[in-house]
Amino acid sequence: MIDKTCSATEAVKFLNHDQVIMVGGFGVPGTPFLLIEEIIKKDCKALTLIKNEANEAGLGVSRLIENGQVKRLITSHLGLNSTVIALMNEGALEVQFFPQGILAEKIRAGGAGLLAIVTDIGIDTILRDNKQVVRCNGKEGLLESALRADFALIHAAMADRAGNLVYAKTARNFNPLMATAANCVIAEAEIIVETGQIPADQIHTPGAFVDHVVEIGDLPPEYGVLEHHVH
Amino acid sequence: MIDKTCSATEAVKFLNHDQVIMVGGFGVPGTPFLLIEEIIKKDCKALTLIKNEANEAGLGVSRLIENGQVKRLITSHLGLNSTVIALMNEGALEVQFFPQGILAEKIRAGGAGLLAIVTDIGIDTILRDNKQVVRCNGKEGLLESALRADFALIHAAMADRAGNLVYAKTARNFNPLMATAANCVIAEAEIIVETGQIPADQIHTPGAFVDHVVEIGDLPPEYGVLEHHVH
Amino acid sequence: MSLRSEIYHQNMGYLSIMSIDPKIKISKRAAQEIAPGQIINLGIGIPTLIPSHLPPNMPLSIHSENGVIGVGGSVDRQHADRNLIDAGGTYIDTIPGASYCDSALSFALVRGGRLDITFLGTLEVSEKGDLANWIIPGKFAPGIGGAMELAQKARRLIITTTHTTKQGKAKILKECRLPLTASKCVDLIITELSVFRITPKEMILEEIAEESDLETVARHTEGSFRVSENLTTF
Amino acid sequence: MSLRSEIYHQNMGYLSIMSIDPKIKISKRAAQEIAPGQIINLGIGIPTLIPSHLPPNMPLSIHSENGVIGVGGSVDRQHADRNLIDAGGTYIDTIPGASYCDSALSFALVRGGRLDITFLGTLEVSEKGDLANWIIPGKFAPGIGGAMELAQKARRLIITTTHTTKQGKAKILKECRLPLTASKCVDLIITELSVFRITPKEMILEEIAEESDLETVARHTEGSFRVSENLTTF
Repeated sequence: MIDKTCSATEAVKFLNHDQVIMVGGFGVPGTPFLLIEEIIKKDCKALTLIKNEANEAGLGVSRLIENGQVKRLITSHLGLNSTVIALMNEGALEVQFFPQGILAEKIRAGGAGLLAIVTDIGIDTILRDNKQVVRCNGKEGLLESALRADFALIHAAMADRAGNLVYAKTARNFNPLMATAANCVIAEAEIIVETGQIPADQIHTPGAFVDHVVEIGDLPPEYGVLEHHVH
Repeated sequence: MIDKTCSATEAVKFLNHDQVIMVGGFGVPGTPFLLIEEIIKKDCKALTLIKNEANEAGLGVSRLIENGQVKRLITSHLGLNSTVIALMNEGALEVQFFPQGILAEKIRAGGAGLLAIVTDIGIDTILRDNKQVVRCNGKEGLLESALRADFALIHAAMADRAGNLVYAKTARNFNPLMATAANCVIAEAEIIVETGQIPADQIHTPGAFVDHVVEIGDLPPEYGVLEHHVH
Repeated sequence: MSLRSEIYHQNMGYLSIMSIDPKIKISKRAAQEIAPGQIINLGIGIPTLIPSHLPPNMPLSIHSENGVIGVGGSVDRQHADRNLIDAGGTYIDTIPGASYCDSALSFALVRGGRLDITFLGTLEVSEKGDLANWIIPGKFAPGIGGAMELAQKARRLIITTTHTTKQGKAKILKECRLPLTASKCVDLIITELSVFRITPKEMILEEIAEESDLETVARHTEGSFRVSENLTTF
Repeated sequence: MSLRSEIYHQNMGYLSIMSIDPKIKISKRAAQEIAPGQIINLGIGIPTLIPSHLPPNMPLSIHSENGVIGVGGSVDRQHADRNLIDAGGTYIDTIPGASYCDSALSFALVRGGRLDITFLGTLEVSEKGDLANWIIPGKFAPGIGGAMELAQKARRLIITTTHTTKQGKAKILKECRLPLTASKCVDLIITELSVFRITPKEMILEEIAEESDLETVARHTEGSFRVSENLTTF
């Protein structure tokens, strides 16, 4: 039987300077904090990061950015992270914004081996500037090229040893998309079960897309409820 | 609570001549035989049909085609249906072929509100003829426009009253894609449970995409194992 | 000035204040736009107050773009689930029949035409229905998020906003000055003073707050509008 | 003619027949190309025989494009599940760890570069690695199915085919005459006579069947090839 489990350190062994890294998560849910911490330890520099947002100051990918490891951020919204916005405004971080669902589609297109998608989202806005316009059945659309990465860092609620993944609630978000779109896909999981124990119809990401599975063990506190978001 | 259950007859009430209809299924698994039978009863004509294949002679959508109700078929492969191939060769049926995964992506793109996808599949083949070529990051791709339908006919293993759907094994295939890509989405289900009974993480198609749910009742024989495919 | 005297609240941006909170007034009126069984998305701010004005047990699916269809409401610390937030980061619960999906399917619902109404706040809105609410160049540029897709592709886009900025400047303009979120996308503008309907031809004042009057509305609205022959109060 | 005399089997298309079935010979050799843990896709015909030659318990994922990753094998009537077939319509079972997916994700696996090997039969293949196996204009046009994607995007494409047509005509050509499935996509051609490797520069005869000889291979191969300095038999 295939066994893809390994330590976080082994999993990121070939991760290096100047690479492109996709990181799952939308806020805390689905953010692979353990794997991010491993990249901070490795201190790889000049990374291009693809993530929906930059978490919040002092947390998750924000720590990578604050640590000066990120050259470029491809994202959707930074509204909850004034630290990263400040770095962007200072010119210390290059940021490229996409509409959230278009960012998702670009990543998905990368995973699906497509060259691009064509969308009319933003067609009447400044997003049109410098973008290739494609006519399709008489309508104008913007060409949005596919995004792929060297590494995808994924957080799953459960994995089996073959890399089949299940996500929990809103921790799904970008994870299943990114899990298809990188040359090396690393999934951290809260629980690892024997292969065959997850009912096949309930698997969200087939193990065929996943290269390494890392068990998180006892959940560190950053995975918990953010007190300042409780109303 | 929302209750989308109704009879097959009610569900197809507004289905009419000249409409575009997507039908789920890959072979027998996932083919909505009950809903297809309802369209045969209605005898709507000049339909455009979108389906992976045409089932086999005398079965499923092949019956619709044999009954002269279909003007145009958008499909991937007809290898198991010489009856439909003969109708195509006679000119009685217009057929448009796409690579199977590209057909899936075109439908998905329709569901996702995209105008098109760009792919290099078939770029060096006769598929290139008469297609719009788009340059994307120095590579050439074919523009494949999104497909949508007036109706999508879906087969699910289980549904709840709110239209949440679960598929079984290889009966999933095109169903979840088509369930996003039509103005009216009708799902037949082998079992209908009360809303809330399907664990939310196990739902394949959210009810928000589904307009009507039809209970199949006792499964007619065409849903069963095809004896001539048993080796 | 009318008898219903207008008080400008510094740092509030609300006009024509009666005893009722303008946010309540706006969100209460907005709630009336929702039909049973619809799928809606609520932006941050005033839109989040809308569900509290709906009849109990009204069937409704609240979509949050981080991948949940069937939001219940916000929950307290005791009920907060670390895996269950809305797109604003608030801990929520769900209604029976709720489902989760990835970010691609979540926005497929929006762009594919399954979202009945988006309720959003705004910085500016034009008489043509153009919306500008995502960027103030050089000042405020946190990114796009879901705003463009929610604005451009919902079947109806309803803007719930204070009638003016905190500085008392008109938000309902002839033309947006800020970069657009989407053009010709707004169907209805609900403020504490008025309800405007936008058609392909014109902006129409359909309702006026009972605490306000036509003169007040006109003074604080830069965009041209026609007063409906069926003008009512709310 | 060599001592290993060549017998042309009418209606078989197999050459150089010994006691062993050529289909077995081809599929047995093809099985050696699979490394543990790989993800493979098997076309109809000879490719379906490949798994029977693999060591038992070799970890492997067989992908079938109708949405299953982890095919076991075909099953008898008693074990046939109405919801579980492969892309050819055969009732199958699955291995532990198998998963199901929709047709979009199934082909994302193929086009996204996760499929290690596709094994396909063919009508024609050229010395440059062009493949033609989906259409004979005016005669055979059942559609494309998954062939183009499987041929164009698998990490390796291995053609398992009889060396000639049933009529004894070469299938390994200088240029394909039929419309292509994909260009420059073939990595290896395994027939009952030979194993050819195709590089960007040339086609190389790497192995020759122990039942055959160079002259026989050359006579039935239209495409140009270089004989490897390390030519072996199989």
